[in-house]
Amino acid sequence: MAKQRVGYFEDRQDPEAQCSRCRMCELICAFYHHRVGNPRRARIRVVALGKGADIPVSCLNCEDAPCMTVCPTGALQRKEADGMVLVNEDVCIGCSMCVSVCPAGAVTLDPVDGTASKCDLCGGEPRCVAYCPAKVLRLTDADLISRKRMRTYARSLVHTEEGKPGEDRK
Amino acid sequence: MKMTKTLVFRPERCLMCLSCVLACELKAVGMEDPRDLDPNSTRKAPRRLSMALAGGTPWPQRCRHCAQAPCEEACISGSIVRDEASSTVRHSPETCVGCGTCRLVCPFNAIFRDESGDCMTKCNLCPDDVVPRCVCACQTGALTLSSGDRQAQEKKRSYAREMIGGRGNG
Amino acid sequence: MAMFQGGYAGRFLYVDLTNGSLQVKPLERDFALKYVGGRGFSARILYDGLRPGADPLSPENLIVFAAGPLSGTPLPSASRLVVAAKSPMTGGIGDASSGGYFAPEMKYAGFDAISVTGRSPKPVYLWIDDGKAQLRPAAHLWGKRIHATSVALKAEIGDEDIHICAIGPGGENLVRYACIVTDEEGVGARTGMGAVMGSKNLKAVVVRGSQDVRIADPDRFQEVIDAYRKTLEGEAWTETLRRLGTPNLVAHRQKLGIWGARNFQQATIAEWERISGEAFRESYLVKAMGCMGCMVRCRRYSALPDGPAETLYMKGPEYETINALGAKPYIIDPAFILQAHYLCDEYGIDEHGAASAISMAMELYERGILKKGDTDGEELVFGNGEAFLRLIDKIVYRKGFGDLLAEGTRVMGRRLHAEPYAIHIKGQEVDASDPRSLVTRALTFGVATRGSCHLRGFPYIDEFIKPEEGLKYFGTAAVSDTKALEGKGKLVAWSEDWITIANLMGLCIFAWYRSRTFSMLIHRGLDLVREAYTAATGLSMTGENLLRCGERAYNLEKLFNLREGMGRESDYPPARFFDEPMPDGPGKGAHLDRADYEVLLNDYYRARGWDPATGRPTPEKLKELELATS
Amino acid sequence: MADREAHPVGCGYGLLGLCCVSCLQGPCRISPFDETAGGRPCSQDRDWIVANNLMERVARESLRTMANYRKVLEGASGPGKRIFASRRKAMRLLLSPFSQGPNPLLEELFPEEAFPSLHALGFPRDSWLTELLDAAAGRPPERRESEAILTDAIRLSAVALAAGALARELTHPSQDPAEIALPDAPSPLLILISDEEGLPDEDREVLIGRIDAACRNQVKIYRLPSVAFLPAFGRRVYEKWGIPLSMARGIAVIFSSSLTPGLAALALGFSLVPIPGYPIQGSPLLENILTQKMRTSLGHAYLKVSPREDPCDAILRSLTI
Repeated sequence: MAKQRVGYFEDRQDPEAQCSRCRMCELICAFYHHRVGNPRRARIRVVALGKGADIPVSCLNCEDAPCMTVCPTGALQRKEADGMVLVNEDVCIGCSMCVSVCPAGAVTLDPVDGTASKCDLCGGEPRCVAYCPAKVLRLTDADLISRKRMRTYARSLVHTEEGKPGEDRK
Repeated sequence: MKMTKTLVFRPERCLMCLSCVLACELKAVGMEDPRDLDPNSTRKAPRRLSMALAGGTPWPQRCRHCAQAPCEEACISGSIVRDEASSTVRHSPETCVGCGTCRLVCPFNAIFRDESGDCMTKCNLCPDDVVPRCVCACQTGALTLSSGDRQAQEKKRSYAREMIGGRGNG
Repeated sequence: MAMFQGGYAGRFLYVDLTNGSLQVKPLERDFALKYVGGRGFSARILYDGLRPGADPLSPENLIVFAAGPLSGTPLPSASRLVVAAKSPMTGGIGDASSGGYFAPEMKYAGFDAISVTGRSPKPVYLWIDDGKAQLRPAAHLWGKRIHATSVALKAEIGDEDIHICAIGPGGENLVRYACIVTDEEGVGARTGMGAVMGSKNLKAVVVRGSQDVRIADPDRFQEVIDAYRKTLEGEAWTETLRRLGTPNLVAHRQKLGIWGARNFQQATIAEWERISGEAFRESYLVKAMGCMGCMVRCRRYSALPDGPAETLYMKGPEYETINALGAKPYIIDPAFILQAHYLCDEYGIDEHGAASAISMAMELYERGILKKGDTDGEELVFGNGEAFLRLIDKIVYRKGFGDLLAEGTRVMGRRLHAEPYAIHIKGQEVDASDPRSLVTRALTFGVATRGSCHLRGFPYIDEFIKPEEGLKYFGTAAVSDTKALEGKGKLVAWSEDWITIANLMGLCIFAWYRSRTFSMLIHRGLDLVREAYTAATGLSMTGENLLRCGERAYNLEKLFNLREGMGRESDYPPARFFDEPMPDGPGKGAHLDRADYEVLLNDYYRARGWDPATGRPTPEKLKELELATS
Repeated sequence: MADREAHPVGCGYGLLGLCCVSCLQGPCRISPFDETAGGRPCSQDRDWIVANNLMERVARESLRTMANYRKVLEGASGPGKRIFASRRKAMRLLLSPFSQGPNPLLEELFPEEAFPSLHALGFPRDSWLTELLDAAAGRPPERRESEAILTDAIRLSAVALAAGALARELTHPSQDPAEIALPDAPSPLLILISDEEGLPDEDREVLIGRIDAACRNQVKIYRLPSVAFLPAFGRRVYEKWGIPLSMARGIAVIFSSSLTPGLAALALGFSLVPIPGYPIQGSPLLENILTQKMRTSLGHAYLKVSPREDPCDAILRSLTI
């Protein structure tokens, strides 16, 4: 099966089907991995952009992951060909090269262990997906985002009957 | 290694003007202004920070103050110690015997032999200055003192803004 | 830190603004076991730190920000912050609680409670960064509204992930009912805590932390989280809460006919559909929001188009907003309610305080007691929205008539010799509903320690408790009959202790404690909380011990009020509820009977183990609660 | 960037003259510490880079002076301004690229006996443009010694000085340089020149006042409006005392934002105290030439003022040598 990641799927028409910044994903992620309550050690973080836009961001599981190529000690590896990039804690020396190069800022250094910490899909069934009360986080395959954006872009090119440009044109 | 200060580099702002390199060298020889240099002296300054071009983008070659620093483990005289409070790897020239094993194990080639002394030298993140000299010298804000965590958050924020098409809900 | 295996951060921060001293003191183990957290800590600190008769707006007053042992843990809806001080409204103990992210962040910064006293010569804000606290000048923030303050603070500190508890111009100008706003969303509104912060020249408390909140027994804690999630599926109350938020109570109020419209002169509202939860959801709701870790997400986030270009985004209207800004001044217009709500939150004043003062003035104007000259030329008739908005500005900047309105209904009643029209208990305006037709509700409002408050007890337990449950827990089946008096004292006393547990633990009363079936109440309210507390902190705790801790905190607050001279006479609802019958609705003609209320009060005091004459806890009760010290 | 005041930051390389932007592969910044650092496609050494920077700067500045000289010359050929045809022809020759042989005017302005140092350092042979083209011919890839580039720069600045003097002669014929009052016996001289009249600057006036006060008793102080007076001044010194300027231990303190006036004054025989200082510390060789070697061979030199040192002390120190 294709590479997987935790994706954010909102429906802007339904008030309940959007991220409500309850940060339960952060809490449960930190609890699952470190057995403590500390959202800063979570591997998924909710970004508040204001005006009701809150987006949870975590590892995108890139095809040729810059973090893997730049890691000097090879601590970031994929177990299977299309698995998630995982951190090998004992090899990682905490040099934060991956933090500098990650395009989405999804890799951070764990404040306590000092090693890289990123999403590892909780071994297959991510807790943030299970505990998200709004059910907006889903386990999807990594390149789905582009198809969705292609569809919205295509829709924006088509004029609807009343002559009003596609809703996404704005 | 909590919310502490480390050097954060933003390549898109760097002009490769190398003022940071010069500032670091001047600090090494204990000078404020380059014009005070004695022209006849052939003393070389230890090169603790240098700029390299990695595939066209500037990249500072310096000590990254790793959490589990290989140089700390390799040091036979115990003169390289990681200082948790300021999350920097400090090297004390007095006790250093100059064996050079740290230079061998450092993945970033950030430790050099100091010509004048018979010991090694590396970036100690200017312990006695509020702001390291290289950050002071960088005019464009490419090299700043902030925490890796905040750099990751900024990238998450720009990724989130890009993902919702910048509309931020109107 | 080693004293606690988990839950508690183990440190208190004591700030004296007069000399700028910041002291960190450890939290003793037996202090934590006795007072648990939140309102327990604040009651004890206030009782020990204040001398009786101190002026609430003087440097002597003490303001306490307290988080619970479960704040910061991944337990769902463990997000409530308690801010307490001697209240400028009631003169007794006052506390306000607000949700959001401040209490957990305080725990991540390593503090269970922060106590601030003294007054700073120049405006300052308290900046707590990961265990280190400092006072920073805030002159450039003084006078800014809430949103502008937090934008300026985030820019100054250079980090978006900080959490701010700030006051607006309302608090700075010492409006009695000024409130504290956390993260531009959660509002700690009642009892005028904002005025206390304003009197101390403390503009904001800003916190950021990255330390762990340890869990003593993680696996057991995981079971509690899953058990709590299971209780949420299929629970009618949480389903309506998620869909409509607290405004779903609008329909319930109209059905029971217990509105406090036109300053409690009218109990039903004809066009109530216009301001119902459904109406707000249809036209203004952007999305549902949730406090830290909340799986119910009752918070509303609304957008009010303010002219063609600009849209006002705000934390949506709660039921109390609609009741205060809609029913009391009888302005049944959702756009107005949102506009006034936005202003009140930006200025940092309590909606109920402002609405009661203005609607009382409207009633006095309609009865001719107030002339146009007194009201700066405003035509103060019920339903006049523009005048209401203008008066809000006047209240906040204390201009003209606004200066009197800013003092609250009790002071207005005295100055205008119109006490019967000032609807307040102990100086705090009556908020949720008109209790004339529901006896338990009246008693709950009356005896609440921070003045009239529907969140102190759980007034409508009698609407859904079954007779056999009543017999088992309260000794009499009559408890489930809303009209009967028997057993109600014990019911109110029990529900007060039971809700106090939420404020001790830092848990949210809506998401965790409310339910429509009594058995679920007990299951979630006692059993799961006991499990969570033991799993998180490693200290053993039983159900009875929980209730006793709640009772201890409640008794401590009662002792504080008694020390301030608020005895039995202050536990009575306003005269209007006794003398004037309900004008309309199902409860038409009903009014409180003084004799019945006496019986109820005595029953309540006896259930509490207090001396019926003065309401003072008996020495045996104090010994039982180990409060014998002072 | 927090405590910027603690470390005043100018570009270190620029201050030392080690930032070479003369070709498109650059800019290359050579570290003053390490010979080999600083990628250089042309693999020139530090001395060449400092000299080349000097040369380019002097060339650029002389363009302005010569353009001004040409404008004055064209203006002077109108009615009522009688100058002998031969003199005008010689003046015009100073600009033309095809002039052969030494220009008589230069001989007249800088007689051999009055200015031996100029002849030793590098007397301008014929015209400005030939000097410029010869200097330009020396650019890479032909390897040209940095010392040669320095003499080209001096020659160019001398021509510019000559043009400046002639232009002043045309525009202010009445001012007779003769009335510069010199003391009878040869004694040390201090010339204060600030050619920045256009840019008012209190700090400079304050500094001039301080230098004036400090050196009043040790030395005779002259305040000249511009460098153009120096050739006449040098000739006057030779007529009165019979010794050339470099032996007269004259010191010129020049406040100027361009390099040419100072370099020319140095060539004529004055010890030079430039404010602000010139970017030559980057190359030990050049600095050595302009300071020690010149001192020994010609008796006057470029006086280096270190950044935090007060110029008055530097001047007083050089007076006592």
